[in-house]
Amino acid sequence: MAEEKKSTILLCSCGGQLGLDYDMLVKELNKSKSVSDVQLYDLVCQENGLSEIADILQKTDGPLVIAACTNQKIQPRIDPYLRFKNLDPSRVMYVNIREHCAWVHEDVTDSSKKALDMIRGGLALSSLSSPITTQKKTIKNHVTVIGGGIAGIESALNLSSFGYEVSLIEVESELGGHLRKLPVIAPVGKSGNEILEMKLKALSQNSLINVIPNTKVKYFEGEMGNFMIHYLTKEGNEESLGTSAVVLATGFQEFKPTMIEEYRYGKNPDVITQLELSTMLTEGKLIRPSNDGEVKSVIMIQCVGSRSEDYKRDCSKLCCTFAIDNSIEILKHNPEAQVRVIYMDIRVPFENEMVYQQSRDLGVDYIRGRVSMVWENEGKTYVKYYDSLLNKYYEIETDLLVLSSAILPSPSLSQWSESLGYLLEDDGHVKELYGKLRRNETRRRGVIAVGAATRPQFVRESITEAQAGALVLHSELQGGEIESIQRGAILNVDDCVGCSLCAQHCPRGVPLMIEQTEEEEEIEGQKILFKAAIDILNCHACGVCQSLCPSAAIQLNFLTNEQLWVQIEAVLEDAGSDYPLTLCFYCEECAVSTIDIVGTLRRHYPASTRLIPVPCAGRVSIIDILKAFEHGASTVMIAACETDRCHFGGTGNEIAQVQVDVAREILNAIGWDGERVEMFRMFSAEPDRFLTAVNEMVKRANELGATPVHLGTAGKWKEVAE
Amino acid sequence: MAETEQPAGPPETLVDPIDMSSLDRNFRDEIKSMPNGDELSACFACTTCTAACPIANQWNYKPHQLIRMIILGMRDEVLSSKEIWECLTCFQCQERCPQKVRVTDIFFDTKNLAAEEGKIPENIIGLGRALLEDGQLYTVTADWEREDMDLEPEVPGLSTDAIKEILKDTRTGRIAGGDE
Amino acid sequence: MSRVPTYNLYMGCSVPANYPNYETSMLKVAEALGMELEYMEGVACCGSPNLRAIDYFGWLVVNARTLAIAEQNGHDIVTPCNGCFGSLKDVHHFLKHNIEHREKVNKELKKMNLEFKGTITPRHFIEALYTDIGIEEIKKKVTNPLDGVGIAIHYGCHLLRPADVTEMKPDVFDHLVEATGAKVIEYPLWKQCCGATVLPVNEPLAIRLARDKIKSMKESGAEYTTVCCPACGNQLDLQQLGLKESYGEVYNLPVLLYPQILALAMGMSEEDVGLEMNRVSADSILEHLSG
Amino acid sequence: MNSSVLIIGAGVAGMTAAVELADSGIKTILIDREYTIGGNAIDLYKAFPTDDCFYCFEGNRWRSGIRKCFYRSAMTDQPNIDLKIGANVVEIGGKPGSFEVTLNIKPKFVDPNKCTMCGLCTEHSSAFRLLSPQCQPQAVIFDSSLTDEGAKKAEEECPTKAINLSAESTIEKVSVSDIVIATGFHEMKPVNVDEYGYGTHPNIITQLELAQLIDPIGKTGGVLKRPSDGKEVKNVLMVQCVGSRDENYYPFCSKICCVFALKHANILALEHDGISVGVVYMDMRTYDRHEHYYRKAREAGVDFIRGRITNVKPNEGGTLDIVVYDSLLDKYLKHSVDLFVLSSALEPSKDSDSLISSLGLNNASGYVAPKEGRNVGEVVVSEHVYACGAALGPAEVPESVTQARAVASKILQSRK
Repeated sequence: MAEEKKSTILLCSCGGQLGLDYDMLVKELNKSKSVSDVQLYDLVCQENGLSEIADILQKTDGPLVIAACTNQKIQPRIDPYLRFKNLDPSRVMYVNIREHCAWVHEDVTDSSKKALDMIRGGLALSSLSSPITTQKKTIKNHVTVIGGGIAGIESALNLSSFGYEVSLIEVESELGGHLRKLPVIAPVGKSGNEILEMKLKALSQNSLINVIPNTKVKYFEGEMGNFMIHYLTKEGNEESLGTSAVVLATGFQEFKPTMIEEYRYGKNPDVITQLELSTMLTEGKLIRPSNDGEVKSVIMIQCVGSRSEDYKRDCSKLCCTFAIDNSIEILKHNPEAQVRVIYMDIRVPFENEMVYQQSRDLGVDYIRGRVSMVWENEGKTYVKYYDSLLNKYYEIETDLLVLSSAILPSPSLSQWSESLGYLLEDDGHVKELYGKLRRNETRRRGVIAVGAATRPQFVRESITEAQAGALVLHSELQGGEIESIQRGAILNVDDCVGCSLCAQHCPRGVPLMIEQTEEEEEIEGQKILFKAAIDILNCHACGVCQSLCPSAAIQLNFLTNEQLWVQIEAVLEDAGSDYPLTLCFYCEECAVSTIDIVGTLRRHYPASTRLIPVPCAGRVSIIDILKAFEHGASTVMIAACETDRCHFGGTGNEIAQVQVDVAREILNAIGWDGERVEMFRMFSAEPDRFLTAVNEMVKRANELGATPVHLGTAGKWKEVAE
Repeated sequence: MAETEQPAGPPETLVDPIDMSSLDRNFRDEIKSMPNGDELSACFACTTCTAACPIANQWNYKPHQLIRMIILGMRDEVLSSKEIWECLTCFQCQERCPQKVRVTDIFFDTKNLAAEEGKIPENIIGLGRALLEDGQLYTVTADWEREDMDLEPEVPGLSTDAIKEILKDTRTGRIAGGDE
Repeated sequence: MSRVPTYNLYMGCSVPANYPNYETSMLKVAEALGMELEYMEGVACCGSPNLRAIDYFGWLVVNARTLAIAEQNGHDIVTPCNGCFGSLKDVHHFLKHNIEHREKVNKELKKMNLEFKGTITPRHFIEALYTDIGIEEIKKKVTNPLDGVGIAIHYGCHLLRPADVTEMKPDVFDHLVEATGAKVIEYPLWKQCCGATVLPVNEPLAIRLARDKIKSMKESGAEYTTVCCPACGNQLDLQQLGLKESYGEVYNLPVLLYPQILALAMGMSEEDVGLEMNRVSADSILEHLSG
Repeated sequence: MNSSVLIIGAGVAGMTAAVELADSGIKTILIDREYTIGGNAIDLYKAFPTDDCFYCFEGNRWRSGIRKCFYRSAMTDQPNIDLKIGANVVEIGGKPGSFEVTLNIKPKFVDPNKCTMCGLCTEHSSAFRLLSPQCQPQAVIFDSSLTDEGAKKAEEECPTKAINLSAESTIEKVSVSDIVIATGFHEMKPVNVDEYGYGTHPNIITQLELAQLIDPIGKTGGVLKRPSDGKEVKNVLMVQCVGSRDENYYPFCSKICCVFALKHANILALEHDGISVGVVYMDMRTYDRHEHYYRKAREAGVDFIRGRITNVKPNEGGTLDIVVYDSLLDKYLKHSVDLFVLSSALEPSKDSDSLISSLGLNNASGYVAPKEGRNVGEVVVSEHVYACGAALGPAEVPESVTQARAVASKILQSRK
């Protein structure tokens, strides 16, 4: 545990507008033994305020506690300034006495009291802080791209121009994937091969890219910086390849609708899928498979397997455009041909709509309806369908029946997900880190997915994703020379009991369980086979591992257990049987912004609240919650992100929920009321979520009143009625 | 329907719309609460049901239209339609529905509602009556045939009382029973 | 061969009343294959889809009662009628998944000292043949196989659909027919309904459906057709005779009840299967039997 | 050569491109024609596909978590980002690699770096206001048309001297090597599509206007009231493809209106009790996983009517009688509604045209398209010219972000 340091406190009055009792604050804070100096300043955030901060850090060697507006706004201003001055920003702690205090409480005395407690908290935290340094490591300057379709090719090209060596693994003998089969691509009107041509040329001339065809990847080991890929060669030998990062570009596969009996696919050779037609058209021979006869009439059926609870729930997005492209292509081959498309909803984004329009001009019939039945008679194929707009049934002979069949993910994705540590969507595609902003990152650092691996994608989109993905990896790998601020979880291996909770629950799968070598000493006469290992440079610093670790072997280097506990104790100094307090742990992601916005809106809530920031709700352990009660909190609330909206790309908030639930049970078991602790989900678009929550917990605090801590009955066990 | 006395707005046309406020908006919930009706609202009007139906071209209301009418609340039109009684119960619509709407089952539900309101074809009431009176739909007429094949003369093991007993207290009794 | 279980035989009313030849050939085939079919006692008519249409609850209770009776000796029910199969299977499935209705129905059954638990399965006779006896065993018993004569199969709607309820695969019947040496004739309208259900409300429509079906079979080269349901049989066989009058069409497509075909292939006589009772004369089938 | 990158438009795409480049050590000049950046996102409440805040982007690499709100995006505080608000391009000179761009910058009445939002000025005068608590820069804006004595008082008393009422617009020249077009989209005001009567009745609004009406941090605090008389809203009817897929306006599909409408339909049907919603459509276009919004909406009891509007007729009571042709029932239905919401076409922003012509780019229905001879799908639209987000056509947030990252990727690669 770090030795206690005396801190300087800088109080900001926001240009004299905050209306807190600063005299009282200065007076009280000066009493604290861990304070070296208290300074009142009008505008910490302005130019001379910044130099004041730099000044203090230069003059003192202790930490600095800044009590001002939200650190979410001033820290990004102060940090770069200090780095510029070669000062260590990690020496500064922030306490929000504006949005979380002065702006949300009417009574100056109460809000000043609250401000005082929260500053005391920051002070306690800072007294145990230790500087956070920068760390470097060198890794292999090599990335592996799996899948040689357009997304994979584009990835390889972009990564190589960032200077990485690239291995491009393709299961087939030839690169290009489905693009090779597409005769024309809307809205640009180029053929798949035309688009590929340039790319393949660039590829062949690129010395950094090594293409490995006819190769099937089996499984993976390791983590970013040292992945090991195990694969089967054409000859069937198992070989492996070391690499620093992996790009999943496995593309899609078309659903083969043999089980949808009414379409007769697989029974009647003239019933084919849309991609089978594309291949025909690309090869330039449009014929009836049954007898090589001329194709004069074609019927296409949309949504075969897509938008169906029986096969694929969602829309496959590409099929309508494929069908329209192909129908135009058919008319190029045979202008006399009659093409009909039977659909439920035609779905063609942006300018593809104009291709749809063009196809109608060219005479393609669009029929809103569904097929009744398909049958054969004397080598001819007949289709009966219902036209829902004419409200009539039709029966026609057709030379070709083309099924726009669902677009499915590559099956290998599910085989690899466990060993590579990424997650899957229900539909079998790779689950992106965060649907709104991080489509190509996966849960696992150093593993990205581009193109149809994440969802059905148009060529244009796949290319863009590949380009974006290259940047994502480059900013992780930093050209092989990784340098970053070492802010994260530190593992003391000697204390690790090998329970693997951290490895199982880390939102980003960072801790690895490493088999111990023979000479590992025995603990309690029992040999521990596996122990955790954490590469802090892969760590996202959420603290979930810390809250789960049964032996306190893992600690965040900026928020140790000790640090949080002394902070809890300090902010609750005013708690008493006459003054029930609500302690709120809030994550510094969605919760802090919700609470800040409540402040900016100047919405009021009771001042009998004390707020403590944590990087992620998942950092709060059962013990932390119980500590809060031990030190006199009447109710404890945890403010967290929405379900499935964890900012660490995983389940930090779900872990928090579990901790809260257990804490509740414990409280009930010892005869305190489980109602005293609760977790709430929020995001800043709905500030009322916080207001409702905090009002509820304050209400409970007043109703349930003081805890046994204040009543002096703590520790005296009560019988609990079942 | 459209209020002609309203001065504002466009002139009245030949279009004489169905006034949505005159419809029974609870009809959909009524159906959803009935056996296998809960999937009703999953319908996205793809008309697969109508495509699959072997006889709908004989109908004024197609299956998908009946489902839409239920969703919109056209209760009377649906319950007094001949279509629901002509449903073959061949389940092809239900089998092929991409949204797992149990179309045929829902038509059974509408028929039950219609029955409750006495909107039943005479012959169907007749069948109900047969069950109440004879306790079976088919009775052996040529028992000699059975005996030739050394089968017992009557329908083996059939208890005609059981079903009479049950149905006299249920809806069948109410709508086909002698006492009304 | 694994021991064949004993079954509760539920005849319904249609087969015994109209198709004793179905009944007798089924019993004989079953016996020859070692299936013990025990007539159920004191069971009620299933009420048919028509009862379901006007009185869902009554229909539930009636059929739940039959199922509950079978549960007392624990044997599965087999029935030769698609209508009965459809009713029993649907009620069984519904009550297993719908607690609320199960309780309501059991309140009624309690009055008869019965309770529906869902412990046995209602099954169709031909499914029991296929699953419990098996194609291989059946083939062993076929002594006079048919000479590959073309037979079109009519499964019947309530045997197949709704599939999540009936749990039937649309190939069971095919295998059974092939087992007798006959050739299965595919025809476009194989899925189409025979029309039986609408007979009471729209006879011409019902007849039209049967006629289209028969026409489609015939045009696809079927020499015979086979069914496993008295109602379907009635539509295709009896109604076929009326087509001369209503449509001026004569098809002469004999309609055999599956156990008749199997029995004959197993060497039984035309009397055993009551062949003379088939409305459209099916005697010619005998010429296709070898040996 | 000056190696700065000019990013035109500070919506989600522009902001993303800016931080990606800045974090990679590249100097950027980020301009926006408004005083508050964020573009359309700032008042769109919830975003799909995640149903959380719209005013959200990836934030800087060196900050924890995978996203940050606009209010804490610190765009004014980053050494590598020179944010110019109220700025638009007047002229582009020079040549690829060394562009000389002339900017017109609106008067800087309030210095965003100095303003602390302490609230003093807003108390003195209504000319000062906070556009949104999520605004970026975090500063009040000044409406000169409302200037009064209080405003002058505020100017004197402002603790940070952030206010300068006599500020004037300026012309600024910047030299940059690359230009990124991130000018976004603009919702068409369907005033000319007269069959829908937009502009003739306060209760006929667009989807973006609806978004603001249900936004909890918006003017109404999220309580949906009839614009005409503030009465409670019970019935809402939406119509899709207003000005989209229409040769008279925009021939293209605006791509995101269906999801947008469904998002709102679901919020109304599920989170505001007792509101019944209908959606009139031609083809429901919930691409890909967006299909789940459609499923959810049907489950929530939203009516979907495939057809078009026959006529709209206002009633005395403030309601509207709307006759819809249902093409699947082949019947006309008359709805009486409190709110008629038009899913209006998404059109390119005003800057688009001049940029396209002055940079010799291609034009995709008014949106930016790659110059001749470039390969398909390039965000590189010309030599040293890039585009991302809805500048390339209607795009949802995730696409805009991906494209912005692709742009940053390409610029970095070009400098390797």
